[in-house]
Amino acid sequence: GGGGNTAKNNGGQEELPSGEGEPTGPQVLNVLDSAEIPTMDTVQGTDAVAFNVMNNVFEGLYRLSENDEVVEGVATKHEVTEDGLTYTFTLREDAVWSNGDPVTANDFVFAWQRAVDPNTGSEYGPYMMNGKILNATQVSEGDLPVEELGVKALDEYTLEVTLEQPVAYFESLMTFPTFYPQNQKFFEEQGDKYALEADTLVYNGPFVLDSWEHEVGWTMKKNEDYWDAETVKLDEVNVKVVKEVSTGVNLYTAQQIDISPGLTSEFVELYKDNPDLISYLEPTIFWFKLNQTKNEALANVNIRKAISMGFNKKDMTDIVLNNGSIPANFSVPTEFVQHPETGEDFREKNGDFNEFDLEKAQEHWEKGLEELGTDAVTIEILGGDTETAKTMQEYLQNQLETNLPGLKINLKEVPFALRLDLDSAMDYDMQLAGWGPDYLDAISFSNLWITDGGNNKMGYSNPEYDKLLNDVMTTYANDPAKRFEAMQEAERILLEEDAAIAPIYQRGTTRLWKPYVQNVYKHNFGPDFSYKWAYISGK
Amino acid sequence: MTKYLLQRIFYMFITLFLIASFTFFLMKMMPGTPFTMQDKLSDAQKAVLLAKYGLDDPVPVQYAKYIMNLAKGDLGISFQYDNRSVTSLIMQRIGPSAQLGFQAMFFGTIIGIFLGVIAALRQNTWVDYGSTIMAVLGKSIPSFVFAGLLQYFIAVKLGLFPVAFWQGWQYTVLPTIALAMFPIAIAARFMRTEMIEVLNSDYITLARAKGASSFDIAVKHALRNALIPVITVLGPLAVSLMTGTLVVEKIFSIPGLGEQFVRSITTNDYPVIMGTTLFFAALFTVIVLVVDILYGVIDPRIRLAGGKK
Amino acid sequence: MATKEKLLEIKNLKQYFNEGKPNMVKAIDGLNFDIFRGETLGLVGESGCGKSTTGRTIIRLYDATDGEVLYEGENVHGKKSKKELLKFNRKMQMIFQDPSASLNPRMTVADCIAEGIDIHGLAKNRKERLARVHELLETVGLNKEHANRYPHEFSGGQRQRIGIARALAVEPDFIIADEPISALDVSIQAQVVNLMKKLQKEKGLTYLFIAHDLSMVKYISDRIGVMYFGKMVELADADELYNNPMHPYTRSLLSAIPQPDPDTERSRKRVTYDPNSHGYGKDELVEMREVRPGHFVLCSEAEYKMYQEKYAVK
Amino acid sequence: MSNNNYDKLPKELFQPAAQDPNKSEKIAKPSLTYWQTAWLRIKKNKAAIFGSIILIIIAFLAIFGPFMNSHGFNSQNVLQANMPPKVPGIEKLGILDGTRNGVDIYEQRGVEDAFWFGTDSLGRDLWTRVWTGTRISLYIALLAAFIDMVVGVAYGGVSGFYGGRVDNSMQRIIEVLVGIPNLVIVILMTLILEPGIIAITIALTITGWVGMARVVRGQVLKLKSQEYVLASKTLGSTNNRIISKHLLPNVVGVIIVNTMFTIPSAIFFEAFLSFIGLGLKPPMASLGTLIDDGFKSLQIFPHIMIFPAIIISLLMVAFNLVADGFRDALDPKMKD
Amino acid sequence: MTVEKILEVKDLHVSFDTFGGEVKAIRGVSFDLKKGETLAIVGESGSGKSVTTKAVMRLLPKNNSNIKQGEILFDSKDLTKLTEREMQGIRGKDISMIFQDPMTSLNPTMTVGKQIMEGIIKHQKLSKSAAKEKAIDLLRLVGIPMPEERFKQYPHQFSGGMRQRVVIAISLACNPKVLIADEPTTALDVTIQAQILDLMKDLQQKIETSIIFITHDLGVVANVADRVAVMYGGQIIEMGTVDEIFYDPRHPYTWGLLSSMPDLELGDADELYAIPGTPPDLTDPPKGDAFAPRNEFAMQIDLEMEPPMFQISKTHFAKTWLLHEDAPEVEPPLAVQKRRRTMPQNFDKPVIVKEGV
Ligand SMILES: Nc1ncnc2c1ncn2[C@@H]1O[C@H](COP(=O)(O)OP(=O)(O)OP(=O)(O)O)[C@@H](O)[C@H]1O
Ligand SMILES: Nc1ncnc2c1ncn2[C@@H]1O[C@H](COP(=O)(O)OP(=O)(O)OP(=O)(O)O)[C@@H](O)[C@H]1O
Ligand SMILES: [Mg+2]
Ligand SMILES: [Mg+2]
Repeated sequence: GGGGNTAKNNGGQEELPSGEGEPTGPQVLNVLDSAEIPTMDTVQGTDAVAFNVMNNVFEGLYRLSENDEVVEGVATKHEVTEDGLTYTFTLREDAVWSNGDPVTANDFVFAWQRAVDPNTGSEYGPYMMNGKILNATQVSEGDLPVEELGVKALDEYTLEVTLEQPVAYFESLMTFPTFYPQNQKFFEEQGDKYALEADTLVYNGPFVLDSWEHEVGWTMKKNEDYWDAETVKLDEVNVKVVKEVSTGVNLYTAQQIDISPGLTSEFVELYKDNPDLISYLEPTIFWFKLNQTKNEALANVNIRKAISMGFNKKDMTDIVLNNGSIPANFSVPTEFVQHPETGEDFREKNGDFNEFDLEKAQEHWEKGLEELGTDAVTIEILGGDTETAKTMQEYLQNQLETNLPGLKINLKEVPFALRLDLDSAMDYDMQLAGWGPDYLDAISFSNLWITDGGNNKMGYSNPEYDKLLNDVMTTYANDPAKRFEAMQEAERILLEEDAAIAPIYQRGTTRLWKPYVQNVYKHNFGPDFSYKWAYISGK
Repeated sequence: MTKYLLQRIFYMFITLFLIASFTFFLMKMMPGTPFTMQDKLSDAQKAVLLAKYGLDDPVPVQYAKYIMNLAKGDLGISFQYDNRSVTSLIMQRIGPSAQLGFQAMFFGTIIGIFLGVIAALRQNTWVDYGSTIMAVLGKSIPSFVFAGLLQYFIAVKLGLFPVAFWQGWQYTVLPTIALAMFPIAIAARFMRTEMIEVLNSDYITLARAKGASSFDIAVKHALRNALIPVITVLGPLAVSLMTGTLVVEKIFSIPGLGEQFVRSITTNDYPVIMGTTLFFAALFTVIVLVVDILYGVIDPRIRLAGGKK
Repeated sequence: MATKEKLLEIKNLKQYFNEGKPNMVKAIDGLNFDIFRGETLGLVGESGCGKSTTGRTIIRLYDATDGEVLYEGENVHGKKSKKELLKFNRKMQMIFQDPSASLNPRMTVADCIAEGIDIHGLAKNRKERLARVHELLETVGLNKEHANRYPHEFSGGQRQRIGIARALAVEPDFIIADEPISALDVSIQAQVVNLMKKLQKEKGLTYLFIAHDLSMVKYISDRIGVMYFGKMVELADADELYNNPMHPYTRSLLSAIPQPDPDTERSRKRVTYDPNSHGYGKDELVEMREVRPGHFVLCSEAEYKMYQEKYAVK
Repeated sequence: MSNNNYDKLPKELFQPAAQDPNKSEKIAKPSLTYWQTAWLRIKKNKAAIFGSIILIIIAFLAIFGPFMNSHGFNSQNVLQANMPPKVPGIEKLGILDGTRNGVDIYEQRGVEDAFWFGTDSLGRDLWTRVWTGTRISLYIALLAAFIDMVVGVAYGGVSGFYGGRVDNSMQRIIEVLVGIPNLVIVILMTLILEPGIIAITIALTITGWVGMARVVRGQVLKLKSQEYVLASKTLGSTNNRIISKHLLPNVVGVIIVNTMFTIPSAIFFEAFLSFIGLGLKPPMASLGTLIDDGFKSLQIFPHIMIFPAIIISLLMVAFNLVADGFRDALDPKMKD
Repeated sequence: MTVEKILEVKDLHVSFDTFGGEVKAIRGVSFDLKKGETLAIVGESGSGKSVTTKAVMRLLPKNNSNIKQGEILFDSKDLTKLTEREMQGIRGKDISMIFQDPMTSLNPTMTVGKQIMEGIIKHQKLSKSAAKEKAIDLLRLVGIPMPEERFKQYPHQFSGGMRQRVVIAISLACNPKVLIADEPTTALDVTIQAQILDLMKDLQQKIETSIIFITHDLGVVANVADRVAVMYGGQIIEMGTVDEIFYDPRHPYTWGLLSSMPDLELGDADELYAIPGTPPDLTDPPKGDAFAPRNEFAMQIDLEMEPPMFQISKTHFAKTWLLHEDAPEVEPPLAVQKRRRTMPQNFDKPVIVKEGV
């Protein structure tokens, strides 16, 4: 499984108000977030709320701009050795912390070392760095001292990073909060209190955290010392914690906030004629994981195909979800990554697999049942316990039972933690799960299904698939086009041949968005939004 | 009295110790880990993290450590909220919950008692049935429905009170009303039953014989005598209201303890679960004791009996 | 007095409530007396002097603080097996002060009366049980039709008779009657007293009869004990006590009895009792002393002499 | 009185009359059994009768309602999702006429059928679902009442009756039970139990009775020194007998009031259990889960929540009216 | 005897609605009360003594009782016609009452002082401090030692006799014109009873209160009463001065009552006399004399016709056919014969009273 809570996509970017009009009136943006910031320590951050704030008050080597374009941050440029293993970054000299200290190469070294230091207990540090940055794995497991990590300050403004193997998307990785710098001197001064309050932190981003009232909200103010302060138009961003969608919508209706939370289908229905309604696609896909080890029926490829094709995805996205989601007939999302040479979308070549097709599904079903020598199959669906998940599961249950005669579906809806446990133990038949990327590369999705992979947990194993993925990581590491195509082929095997998973939909989000909010850039991974370029026009 | 108090406090500690122990072991049986990214971490990484939080010790060792820290008054540090002490988390959150719970209890009890008294005085008239029906509705319609309706109609449509948040007394009005429905219902029902009985007692007839007005009789004579069962039920209810209620806090975006507690359970934030549980339990046992003492304040006859077990 | 068989011996009985607390009450404080088989011992005294407590302690409703109660020579108090307890419960019964409070409002009369029968397994089957209930109802002057009704449907006197039937159901030898008639009107009082006397005659019962109404006590009792503040102050044959009251409290009590005769009432003089009038010295031994045969008074040595002189048997 | 003519009375009338004093020894009231009296009293209580009629109607519909139309409780048709309620025949009245904001949704979507309570977000007929759900909720109500009556009453009775050390420990046990977070226990239960009625039953049994136990204890503490209890003791009653025959029947009043509070709590507790996966197996529904479901679309499709909410309220009002009537009727002391 | 009548009850009928039917608890009760006198009411349990007095106070339960007929004249006002609010002005001030069960008549959660002050503040419009002084005076007056301390205590800290005196203090707080005492001493022992009776007499002398005194204890009646009314089955069946009732009773029920008492002087007769049978069913009162079924002297006419009230002297009335000129002479029971004397004021022969009493 995997929550889609760390990254989002920009399918309908053009639908967000962008670049219309000049900044007018007070430059104050009022928005919501769904929870308290769990931490402001960049190496400890794990969730969307924290990443979103961090992205706006800190800055890494690079920064994501419109359409997830990687643009200058603290670094102005970098060089890569031919083997793709050593990166040398040149840092700008006018970047400063909000206490006046310059941002130096050592700040990065310090932060990255902390991130993999087992004593820090960071979750994302090892996750993002292990296997990529030299010695990260050994350091994080306590087998090597942190100084052995492949990152060095050559001088105040030059940073050298050594990798274990080439990482095609390394540049975009540098925009991720785990790789942000930290001011060592300030950190040591604060000791235990570091990052606990707005004033026990120093900032180097377009904004500073001006006030932070725990559980209630926080205010970001323009950082006048930011090297690109000129670009920053907003004076203030007020964020309030609201956990209930209906409350968020009510606040929007009462003109108290400028951007609503993601709407549920009922609210989309209610506001379907409202001009403020916008929706966009995220790179998060939901699918059924079909466990081939527990239920004999699911070990049968025909049964799996029947299930994959056996339910109406369109009705589900358009009527049940009704929030901008689209049917998924694939395992790598649409509008996520493009061919490095032709620039065409990942989906363009591969197209759709296992679309809803009642006849075909029933054909496979008959065949499968015949092979199993039975005429009735009972399958349990392990699902989530959120409101939407429940409706969805009931819909899917009904669809499958109606479309595939002889199939009996039991729903098991359990809390998230329990679901993960059952997943690890492979103690389920079929599981409704989703996945969102942590870096801007298709491999974030493709390597889920390698044999015995940490996320496979459904007994899927195809040597062909494993070989392709191995090539992607080694042989083609420095050949982006080949690498890309190999992953496309892998997807075909996964779905067309093996029907290893049954994709359901790619998630979309629908919000109410005041037209005067301009140039808020939305991202497909890491943080949700950048306010650096945003402004208010014509409120 | 002092002896009695000391004894009760001694029992309180035993109770708390038992609760702490049970909860501790139950938590160890909960599925999942406290790590947000448990599905993305490799086993080696998880082992490192477990070691860091001392979760790789054998359970009895963890238990002993926990109890020792507890004895020192140290509730530990949250896993979810990086580096924040459980005590500070609870303290941050308890304010709004307590205020809200208190207000709801206060107004709810007063209104409920009022309804109950009226119903008893006008037994089997439409006033009585009306108040019964109100009380029953207050109990049979969940508070989130009230909360949702109030927010939509009173705040959004009429704009009389703020939609959500926690920034001043105006902000407390709607959530207080939503929460108060429950104490109103309970107070009204129990009050009515008890009041009817009290109103039939000899000393009420004597009060009437003195020429006391109906109001004086209800307020000065009957009320206090009918209060005992009401506070028996409302005491524990007060604790649960004042330590936070998930739905109302969520709907009105109030930074309260209830929401945090539920989240700590779903995210396996052990120190917060334990801390909040103990906090709640301590409050509960204290309230039970206070109710017992209140019995004596309300009814002086019980003050004497207070010494008896 | 012919030699009589002692049915019950009460020895230095004490009952303190809330012992060890500031609000301790010494409800009875060192009682000594015997009850003979087949007699009625009346117990009178100021309200709150411990009469009910005495009765209740004898029948084990309270655990005595000190002292013993010997029933046919066997101690009633102290640890007892279930069987022994049941045995005592069968022999000793109590009629309670308040007839309406002592009947469970939600039990039919038949069930109230049959409770003892059920507990002691005195009936083999339902038919026999019912027959027993009917018999008892008739004994106390009620009829069969009453069996299925509820206590509140009866008048006070009838309720008191139900209480008596309940006590009789287990065929006891000894009955403690705690103010069985106070709340009733004269005519019903007479009915109840007649019934008790009749039963005593027929079944040889022994009574401890507690009451305020001294004329009624005198009528029913063979001997009378007068209590004051947890202590017995005087104990004598009924007539003897009325004719020769010795203790000043007894005299005060007798002088306060209102007579149903307006003329006497107009002229009656009341004697008041002042407990300080005795002027006991610090270490003077105040105890029950037999002034005349069978007539005991709580007094000091000096008073004893004085009483003996004054009330010498002529 | 004064218009009697007392002057000319025949002398024979002044002959002594034969008397049988025992003849007059009769009880004023007609002889009725416990249940007959209770029934007479209930019959006289208009509110209780009204309440029972509502209960009977609800029970009838819960049993037969789902068969009154052709929809199954899980027949989905997302094309007919969220249809407003429509009852043919009363369109003219302007209610239940299948319109939303003045638009006839049935006409708009070309739906021929009439859904009396409308449909939910998956196009399932709410009439059928609501009445099927009512069955479950009625079961929960009865179950909760049963647990309350059995466990809570027994626990409170024993604790209050024995008093002293027993009471002290039993009360501390209650405090411990209340202190351990319910949610933790329930989540642990999801590990070992299949969702369904049994899981609900067990979950309810764990703590559902605590409130009742406290209330009963208080009452028993008060009652146990009543004279009739003492009287029974002198007869040699065992403690069990005293508790069951003497104390509990006299606590019926508060037991009934308290049960009326337990029932709605239990109904919503079941919805909460369903929410975390321990309640009913979907697509089963109860009134509680239907209300939970409907709540999120209250602003847009109010009908989804309103019908189950009305039924639950009616149910509770009816229960309370009947319960009050029962309480009065079961008390033989009540003169009235 | 031309003393002012302070209270006059005329032909009072009270009934209760119950499942068993309408209980006709009071069936035509008439009496009057003169200034400064004590009227004792005796009679069988359930004969309607308490109901009569509660009707006067208008304190009958609201939900199932009603005054069917009759007038209660007080100060030339008919109390049955007053509103609840007007009654509140009379209760406690002009007419006050001591209830049957003194032990439960005090509010357990209110200090004794406050309970006494309540009526004073309400009726005499005194300030708090003045009321307090008065309350302490009253406590002293009813013989409670250290009234200042006792003032602040709660009822449970008082002994039964003291509580009784508090109730009396409350009822006397506003110098009522009429004091109704419903079995005030039943639960007390004779010494305390005697103290209380003395106290009431004292107070009566000081403030000329009229008292209605209900009791079962004929000794008490002999002690306190000026006049006595005997009730049976919801009616007054005999009424006269205390001497007339004790020394020249006429109604067989009164005879029964007087004979039922054991006599202190007399030795123990084998069995006490008890009136056989039980009181009449008031849902369906007998056609003739309600007492007839239990009356050993009953005549044919008793079963058919309700007896009228006969007047024996100016002050003595009895409701029995035995007083009719055609009735045979009967011998009252021995106990009555023994106390009987001739009353000088008696008429030559009983006369039928036509217009009530
Ligand atoms: N359970 C108890 N706890 C504390 N004190 C008690 C208890 N029972 C009785 N007492 C006290 O013991 C004393 C004796 O009470 P008891 O009931 O025996 O008096 P009594 O002689 O029967 O009086 P009465 O004539 O009023 O019935 C009283 O002072 C009473 O207050
Ligand atoms: N609230 C009531 N409802 C129905 N019947 C009542 C009510 N109160 C009194 N009665 C009936 O009225 C009759 C008279 O009762 P009342 O209380 O006046 O008797 P009493 O003469 O005071 O008897 P006691 O000497 O026992 O106090 C009784 O038959 C009684 O059952
Ligand atoms: Mg007593
Ligand atoms: Mg009375």
